[in-house]
Amino acid sequence: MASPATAHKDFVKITDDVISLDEVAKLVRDPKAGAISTFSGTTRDNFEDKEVKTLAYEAYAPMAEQTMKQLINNARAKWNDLIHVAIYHKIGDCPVGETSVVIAVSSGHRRQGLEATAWLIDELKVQIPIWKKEIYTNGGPEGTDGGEVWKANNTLP
Amino acid sequence: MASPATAHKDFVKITDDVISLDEVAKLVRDPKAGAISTFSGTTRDNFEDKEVKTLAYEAYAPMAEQTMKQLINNARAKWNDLIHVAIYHKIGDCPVGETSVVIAVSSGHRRQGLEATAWLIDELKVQIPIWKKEIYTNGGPEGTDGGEVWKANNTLP
Amino acid sequence: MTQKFTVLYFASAKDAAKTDSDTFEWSVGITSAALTRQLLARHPALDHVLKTSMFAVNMEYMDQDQSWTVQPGDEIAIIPPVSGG
Amino acid sequence: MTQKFTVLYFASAKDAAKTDSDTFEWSVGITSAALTRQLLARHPALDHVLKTSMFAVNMEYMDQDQSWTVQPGDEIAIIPPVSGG
Repeated sequence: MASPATAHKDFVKITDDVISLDEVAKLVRDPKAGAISTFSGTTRDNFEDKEVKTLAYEAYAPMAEQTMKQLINNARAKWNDLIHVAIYHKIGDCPVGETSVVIAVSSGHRRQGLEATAWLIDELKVQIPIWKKEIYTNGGPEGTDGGEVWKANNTLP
Repeated sequence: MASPATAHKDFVKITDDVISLDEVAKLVRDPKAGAISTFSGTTRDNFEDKEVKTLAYEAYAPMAEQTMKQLINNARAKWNDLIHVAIYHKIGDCPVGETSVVIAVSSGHRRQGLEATAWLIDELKVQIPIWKKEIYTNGGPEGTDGGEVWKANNTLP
Repeated sequence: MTQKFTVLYFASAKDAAKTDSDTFEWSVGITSAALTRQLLARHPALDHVLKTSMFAVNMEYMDQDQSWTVQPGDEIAIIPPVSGG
Repeated sequence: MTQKFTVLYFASAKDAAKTDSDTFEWSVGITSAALTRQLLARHPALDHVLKTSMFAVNMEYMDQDQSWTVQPGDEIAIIPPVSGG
């Protein structure tokens, strides 16, 4: 006899703190899981040839967390093999190389977890009320401001 | 001007040690990366209703590492946005809940990294000379041996 | 007692309104169209932003093609195109 | 000097052969078919395993439909169906 089925848990968080992939992945560990899939978004140093100094994220935090939960519910309706799901998103400054978002999904077998992870990040980018401002260096003397702009995610990945 | 392009790095390892997801994911970090995708295989407590006590992995280690490198080369030929790729596989005992394999891929944008991660674990399971022995408990008195069997991956995910 | 509702501004809407929230006095039957007029009367700079934004009412996105009526105590948010991830 | 080649056994092949490797003396022109016969002569219990296994020579999988010739010093491995991951 295998041990009894685990209750499925969802973890969503908008946070000022640095996000640790290990910490988020640990939330979804389970003896019933054969697979843990994760996606981390990290700040790239460039956007269309402009050098990015840092990103700043802002969120409508309570709605963002509520919408993340709805997103997870929708994922569970599409993929019945998911066990636990965690979505963490940083707000505030997110310098080059740092992690802005982590999605972690445990599943009995790998296929559904991998698919759900890809789907969740796609949907997060169009549905969750979070905004990114890119702050550029202009390539001039150190400290010169290269401007900043609120981004909009296009719908293509 | 964005900083110069990074050399792409591959990391492959067959190891007796516990695998840390964070450690493997850190290997692929890069200022040019907007995405880090990972897959971890973990030991499930059951297989077709039999309770799994532990798994033991064995590898033809030098060939496994060489074949992993070839696999990464093939992935790079299919997806040109990949930056660094790491594949770590544990050998020896791998109790329930522990990680047997981690794949981590950094990419400029998310789509190719997610696809390559799913492809790499699929191919690893059919190509890499690593073998898993499942050791069962039989549900009887504690410590009773429920037998053991060398598994073969079927080709379906 | 005067009844009120709150409007929250985020990202480019906050930059245009130069504040992150406003309180409006509620009047019976105020519709989304009337709300838009009130917003523009207070913050003309929102004109451009509102064209590409969604409304959320009590943390639920509203259907952009349907009119709705503000209720007292509602928390209404201007949601410019999102860019999380 | 006698020339040799090595055969490695893994997983179920190791269980059947009750060892993880053997050394064979190389003779000119020995083919994969002749190697199989030598393996079975030494370890009859390998019969079942060999039916589902692949050969690797110097860490490269060999095409199962093509014959090949063992070279002195080759490291040959019996690769039962793999199950990593």
